[in-house]
Amino acid sequence: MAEAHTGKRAERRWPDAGIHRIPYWIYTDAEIYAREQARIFKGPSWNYVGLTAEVPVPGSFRRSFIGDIPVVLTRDGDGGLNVFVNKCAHRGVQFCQKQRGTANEFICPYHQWTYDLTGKLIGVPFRRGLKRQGGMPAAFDLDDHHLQRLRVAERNGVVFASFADELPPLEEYLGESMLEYFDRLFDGRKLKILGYQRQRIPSNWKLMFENIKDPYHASLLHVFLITFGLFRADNPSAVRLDETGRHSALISAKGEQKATSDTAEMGRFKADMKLNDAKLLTPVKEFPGNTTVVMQTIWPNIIFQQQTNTLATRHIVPRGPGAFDLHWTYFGYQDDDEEMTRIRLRQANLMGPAGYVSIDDSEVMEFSQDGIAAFPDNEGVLEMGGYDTDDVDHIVTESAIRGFYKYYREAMDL
Amino acid sequence: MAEAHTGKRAERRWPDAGIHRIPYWIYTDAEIYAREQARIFKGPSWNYVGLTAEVPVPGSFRRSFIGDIPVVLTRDGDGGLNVFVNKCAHRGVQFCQKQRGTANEFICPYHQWTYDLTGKLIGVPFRRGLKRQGGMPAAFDLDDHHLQRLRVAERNGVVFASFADELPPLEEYLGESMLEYFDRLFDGRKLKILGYQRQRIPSNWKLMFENIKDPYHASLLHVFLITFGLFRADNPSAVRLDETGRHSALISAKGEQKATSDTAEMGRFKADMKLNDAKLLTPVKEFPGNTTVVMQTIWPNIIFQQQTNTLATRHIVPRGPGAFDLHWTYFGYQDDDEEMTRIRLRQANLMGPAGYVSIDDSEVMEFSQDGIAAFPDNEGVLEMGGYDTDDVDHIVTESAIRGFYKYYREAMDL
Amino acid sequence: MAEAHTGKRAERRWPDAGIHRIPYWIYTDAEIYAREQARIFKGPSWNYVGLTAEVPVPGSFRRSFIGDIPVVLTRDGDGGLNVFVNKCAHRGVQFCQKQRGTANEFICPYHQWTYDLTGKLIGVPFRRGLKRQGGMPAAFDLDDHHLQRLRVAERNGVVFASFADELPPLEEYLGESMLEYFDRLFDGRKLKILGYQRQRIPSNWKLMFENIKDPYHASLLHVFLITFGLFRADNPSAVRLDETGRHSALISAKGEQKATSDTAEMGRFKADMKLNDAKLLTPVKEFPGNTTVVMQTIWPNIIFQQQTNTLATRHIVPRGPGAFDLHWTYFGYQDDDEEMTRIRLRQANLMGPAGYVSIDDSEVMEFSQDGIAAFPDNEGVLEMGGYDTDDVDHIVTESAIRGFYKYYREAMDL
Amino acid sequence: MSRHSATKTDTALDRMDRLELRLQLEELYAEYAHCLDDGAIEHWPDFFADACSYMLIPRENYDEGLPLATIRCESKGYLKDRVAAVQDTALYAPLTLRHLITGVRVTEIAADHVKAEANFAVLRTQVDEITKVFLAGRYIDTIVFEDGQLRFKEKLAIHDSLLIPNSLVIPV
Amino acid sequence: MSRHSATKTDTALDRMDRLELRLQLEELYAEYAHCLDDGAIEHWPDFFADACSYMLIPRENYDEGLPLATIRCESKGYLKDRVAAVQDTALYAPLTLRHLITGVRVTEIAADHVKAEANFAVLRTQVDEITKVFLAGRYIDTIVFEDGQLRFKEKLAIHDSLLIPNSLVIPV
Amino acid sequence: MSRHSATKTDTALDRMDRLELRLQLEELYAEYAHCLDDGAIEHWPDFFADACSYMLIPRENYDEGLPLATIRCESKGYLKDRVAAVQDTALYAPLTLRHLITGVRVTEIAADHVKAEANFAVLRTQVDEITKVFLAGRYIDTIVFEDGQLRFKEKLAIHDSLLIPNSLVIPV
Ligand code: FES
Ligand code: FES
Ligand code: FES
Ligand SMILES: [Fe+3]
Ligand SMILES: [Fe+3]
Ligand SMILES: [Fe+3]
Repeated sequence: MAEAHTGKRAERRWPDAGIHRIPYWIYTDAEIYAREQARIFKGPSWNYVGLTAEVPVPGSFRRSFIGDIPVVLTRDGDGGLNVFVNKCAHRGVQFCQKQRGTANEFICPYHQWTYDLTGKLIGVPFRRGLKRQGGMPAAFDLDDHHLQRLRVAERNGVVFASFADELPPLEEYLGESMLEYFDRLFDGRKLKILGYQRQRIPSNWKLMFENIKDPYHASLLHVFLITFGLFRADNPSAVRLDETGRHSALISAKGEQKATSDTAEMGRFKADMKLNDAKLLTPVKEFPGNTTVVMQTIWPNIIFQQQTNTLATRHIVPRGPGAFDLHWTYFGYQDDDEEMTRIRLRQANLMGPAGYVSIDDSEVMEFSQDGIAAFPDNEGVLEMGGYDTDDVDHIVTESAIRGFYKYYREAMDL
Repeated sequence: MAEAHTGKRAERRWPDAGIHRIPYWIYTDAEIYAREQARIFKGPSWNYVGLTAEVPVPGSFRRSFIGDIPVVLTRDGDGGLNVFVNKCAHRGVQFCQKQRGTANEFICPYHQWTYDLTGKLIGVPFRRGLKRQGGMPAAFDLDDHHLQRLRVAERNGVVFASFADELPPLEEYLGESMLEYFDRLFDGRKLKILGYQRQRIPSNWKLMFENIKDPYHASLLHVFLITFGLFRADNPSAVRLDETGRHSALISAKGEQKATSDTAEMGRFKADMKLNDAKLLTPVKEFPGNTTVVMQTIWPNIIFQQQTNTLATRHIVPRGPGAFDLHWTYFGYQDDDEEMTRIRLRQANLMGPAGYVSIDDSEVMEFSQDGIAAFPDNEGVLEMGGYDTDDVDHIVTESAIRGFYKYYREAMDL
Repeated sequence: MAEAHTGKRAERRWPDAGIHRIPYWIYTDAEIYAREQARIFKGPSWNYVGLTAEVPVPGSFRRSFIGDIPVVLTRDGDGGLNVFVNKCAHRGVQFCQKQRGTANEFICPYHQWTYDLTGKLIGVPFRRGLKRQGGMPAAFDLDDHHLQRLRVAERNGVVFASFADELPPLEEYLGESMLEYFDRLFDGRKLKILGYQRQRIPSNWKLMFENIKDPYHASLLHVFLITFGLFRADNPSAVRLDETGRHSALISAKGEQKATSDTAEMGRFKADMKLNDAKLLTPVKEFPGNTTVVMQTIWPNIIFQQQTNTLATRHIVPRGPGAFDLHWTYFGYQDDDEEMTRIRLRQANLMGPAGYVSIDDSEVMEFSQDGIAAFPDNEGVLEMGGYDTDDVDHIVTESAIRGFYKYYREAMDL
Repeated sequence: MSRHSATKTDTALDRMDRLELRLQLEELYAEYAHCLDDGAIEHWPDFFADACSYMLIPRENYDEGLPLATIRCESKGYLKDRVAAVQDTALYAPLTLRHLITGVRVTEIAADHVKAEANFAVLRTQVDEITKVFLAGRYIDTIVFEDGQLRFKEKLAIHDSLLIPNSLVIPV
Repeated sequence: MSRHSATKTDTALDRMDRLELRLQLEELYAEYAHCLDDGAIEHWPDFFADACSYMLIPRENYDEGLPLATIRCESKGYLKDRVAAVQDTALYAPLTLRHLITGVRVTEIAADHVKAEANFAVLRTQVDEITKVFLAGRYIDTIVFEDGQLRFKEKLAIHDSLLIPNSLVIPV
Repeated sequence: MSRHSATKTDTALDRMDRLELRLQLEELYAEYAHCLDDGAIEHWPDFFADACSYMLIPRENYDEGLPLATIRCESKGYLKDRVAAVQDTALYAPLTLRHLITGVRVTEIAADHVKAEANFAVLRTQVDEITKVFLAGRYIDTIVFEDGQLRFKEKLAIHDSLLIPNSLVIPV
């Protein structure tokens, strides 16, 4: 663990080369981190907060985070979805400590200020004092002290929220092509939650996005993907970005486990590796077309995963410049039969903190942070596939990462 | 645990509204923290360091802290009390590592510079060199290298110290009304130490003062206090501040465990809760008058507790912006009989890290820090009981907290 | 553990008195730390990285650090020594995770960029794309993306490296007198690695240098050294510095365990202490002359230790302002017989994290950091033996520490 | 056996008896840990004799003979009151504990009781936090056979950890 | 014995049988820990019956009845595939684990199997890092006697630690 | 039993013998831990045979066959010298240790000695600090029966923790 050398504040200027050069101080500088929270997560973005299946009935709630900012997602008595900060309007208590549950109202434990399921302040004990003594001043108005409520957008079971007053509707924010991939996974069927996995990864949160927006590494790092043909450079593949560059999707179709002229460059391909129990990977075709993998990243905090039949959201929660939490929510559809659920659960062995594929990624992200920390003034190189951010029909490119940083620079004014 | 967003240093300006609005950056900003150590704890304040009963005989010493600054309290050969920094004048070693003990002198382990019990440097090995070689230069004078000695004030067994050269005598510093409450608990009888408890609480140290200066929460948060009538809004109560606002006392008289028209607003009141062993709370009247609770807070680092018969000092030791240690010293009086001691020990179950009352407080302070950290630019609201810092004869008020911040702003020049 | 009060940045000015006063902010300030990494460890200095015995054959490598900057030391196919950063030129991955080993090349796990044993980039998978799609732009040249290679200097089995382009040859850098002591220990015989010890010491890295450059403490702190006469003020001793003051050597000859007029000032001398098993200390004369101890410190990161027959390098790896790692590599010579090796191993009981002598030092360094942290604006006193940095033939002096800070101020421009 | 603790008075003790007894005590400690970690905390008092005491005390107080405890339970009623606090009255953040009890040693076997000691470490997991060491220390216990079960007559838990990480709700 | 876990059905059980069995199970757990910490990971599947399952599952999923596991092995083949990942296919930084398994409790003895539970803590040491708590939790296991050995038929490892410090390569 | 460690040579061993022996060894380890944590450190050498060795060695040295130890005691005299350092000569800050020794395994039973292994974790508490993991590792021991007691003839403590948090004064 190298200590970040973040002393020289004067030099926080993006390299002249542009988005195919990434300055390493963005991964370690505490001021950059604070600015990200303020400008990105509290800024004009739609942030993932959860799934409606997690708040199925009136009174259901779950804790969540936008950036590292604690929020609560609720379903109110009218069935409406609400997101508000998990911070009492009185003196700041994080009142909701339970991961998930149901409630009629939220009572802050400190002085029992009481909020309804929409975050409205509805009760302040001793507001009028006691025996004509004390209490709130006449000017005190409950309406001035509601929890900070966020804008909420929901589509097909996925809930987003924003601190910003002004921002385009979710659909416009996603853009046409991203919406298409979104709707492929979230097609309107009710979702069924299969469970959670959580990791604390000792690297900057942006390295997670780089990782998922980087199809180049998949054919090289992941023995499992390469060997069993799950995601490989020689499969039919594509990279798609929205117009701003901030969102993207990596798309691929499963191939075979066979050596080709192309596997020559994939050093970790194992032609003769066999699973002892092949059930682990047995695929079922469930989506239209040949595509079996879509990894979609939506700015600024969520990844939507389809890898064969294992489906999940991966929610990124930054924890300072050098760490982030990754919350995985695995799901299927309400109409899945038992066998389908079992298949999803089995394939989940590929993903998460112990996943045959994901282990590689989370470890390599740690290696990245460890490599970067001592070199704030050095730069990463993003030239695979050229310098642009265009859509392409292959995966030998870093264009989606370049797209991410194109938008990041705008959002951060860097 | 949200990471504090402390990037935007330019905005460190107190809200225009004044002391009924508390900006959240005071709880998380590292520069504010350093300034507090320099201006408050090293400034013109009388800081608690211990009890004379802890240094009963010549040669007795104990480690202590003023802010987070390590000091030592000693009793010298003349019976005098001394406080000096726990930092060798040579090259900074924290020479006293033992919590408590007796010594004839302090020998720094590194080069055995030797200090007497008043902190005077009395020996420097090889000062004259050896065999006419080396040693200290002629100009070296022991008198230039004593330990930094603090001013000391003692009253009825309680020892305070100050880094400042100029400050009023302790009695004047406390002010008339605070002195009265102080003398109620420390009435000149010799104290008997019953033992220690220590906690590391993951919140800013000021939240501890807010908590103890806040009678409003007691009727709402603490089932034990409300239910058994130990401290409740409908008991005869008062809040007293000194003239500056920095010190305060919360005063109350025990009531009954009964529902009244007033318990209606105390959601956590449990009319039918009974102790399985009532001995835990059995009170003995020992102080004049009806008052059974006095919680006194003396700027800038100490709480004096009387809750029925459990008596303690709570010494606040900041550990960075996001944590503080709380050192509890429980005591009785030398003339307590065995039964009285047993009663104090039993009632101690209410207090400390496992205390039926104090658990609630230390947990809620953690919730506060967790809620606040992501919102440096938000503000807490302190309007209960109005906007002023007056004494009142009820506890439905946050006036003592406002008083604290009135003085804090002056001390910090904020 | 006191939190450092590092708020007041304006006052970072060295005391007017000069090098016999050390301002305590140099041990706790994060900006000073970052500056040290940039100006000292990445600056014009020869940094220890390892021993050639650790990379005995072509393909041998070991991880190492310069400051806290991760590097790799290799022996290439031509037998040449190479040092390069442990940070992939692509996107920063710390590719070498194994402490020691052998390899034909280094393959970064992320995208399998491949480097030869000299750090040259020799392969980029999919550089030409796949099926005419993707790949690196035409302008991409492997030669622009080699690992950052450091200058390397080796002498008698010890390897140094530097980030600087311009600096004097190692021998000149060491200076005549230091080279002599260096060559005494590293006399050209092949070394034999006996093993490693590692500690994380919770103090600033400079306190390690102060400790080893400080012969004054040895006669006072270390019961073992004093009592058994291993290093004592009344033994024939000397302190030598190079011309710049940055390097130094403490030299001494073993004496007897006897009380003399001089042991009077050594409070911890134990005239009657006896080892239960004297084999622990049984010395063998192996170097010319009477000298039995040479502790040599070479700027900026290494200590060479001869204490009787236990020989080691102590490599200092800073880990932020408040901690450093100390990596001990014990060695003998290839021509040692079994008995000689056994003697070295036994005497190693004096050193390392559990060493009879070294325990004292590492503990006292922790005490120093704990004492210093709360007093950034205070100063340490370095007047033993006067104010200068001259060579002397005794050990009642702090001149070598003054020499260190004389050069430190230049290097840091403080 | 000088290296055994001085308080041991088992000269008449058949070695195998001590081993067998230890096996039964280990079961007691394992069930006890399970009750605190995953079981129903309301069964905690069942591990104690009718006349019993439980004291959780900081090592500094214990070593210096200071009587103040972190938790002082002088009767079974106190134990039940502690359970009520854990279940109903105390406010605290959700947490999971994991007790590691090791090194059970029988230190005395008398006609009507046995004494035993053991080491404990408690790991705590809180929401959105990694698992951390919470507390370490040792038990010094007197155990009796009552109502067909081994039960604690006196349980003394001495915690090394002087600084408790925030609050301690669930007994050790 | 009310304080014992509710699922226990050992009314017919002779106490000494349970103790003896526990001794044998403790040996099983000790060998198991050794295999994961210092042994040859390829022997890990040998600790399981031919028809077996292994599930490492976060406490929140277990408590809420959510089926998702951190590692799900439905057969011995899965175990072998996990071994292959540890040995050949997964990329991960060098590490040393240390399993502390305590409080083994026999919770059911049936004709053809026994059930047992235990607490675990895993400490992890990485290069250039101090040793840290990695994971804590408990086992709920079904053990059978097969091929002359006690073997796990069903092994359920429930981890308290919801946030895993980066990745978990080697099973628990 | 292939999953057992390869060095085991207990084919002639009656299973119950091994279990009984383990019980006695567990007592030895428990007393040993107690001695280091709370007992009188001057009794530490009593846990060893007259002719004995004690080595605390970093895992990296052990694994690579490098002979350097963290503590090397080649005789009982060395043990006593270590005690003297702990009690009289070494300078160190006040601390409390807590040894958790788990998973004791008998790996060899011979006519005149037995071999055993176990895992250890040591937690350390310092003044004004919370309790932290200090060290983890394993023992590989040879035990003999001497003067009526089981005693260590060779004790090898291999610490996983390569980076020791500052200094190690008290043996493991
Ligand atoms: S802080 Fe929430 S009610 Fe007071
Ligand atoms: S630092 Fe205290 S005597 Fe030198
Ligand atoms: S980061 Fe090393 S190959 Fe991409
Ligand atoms: Fe990947
Ligand atoms: Fe309170
Ligand atoms: Fe020294």
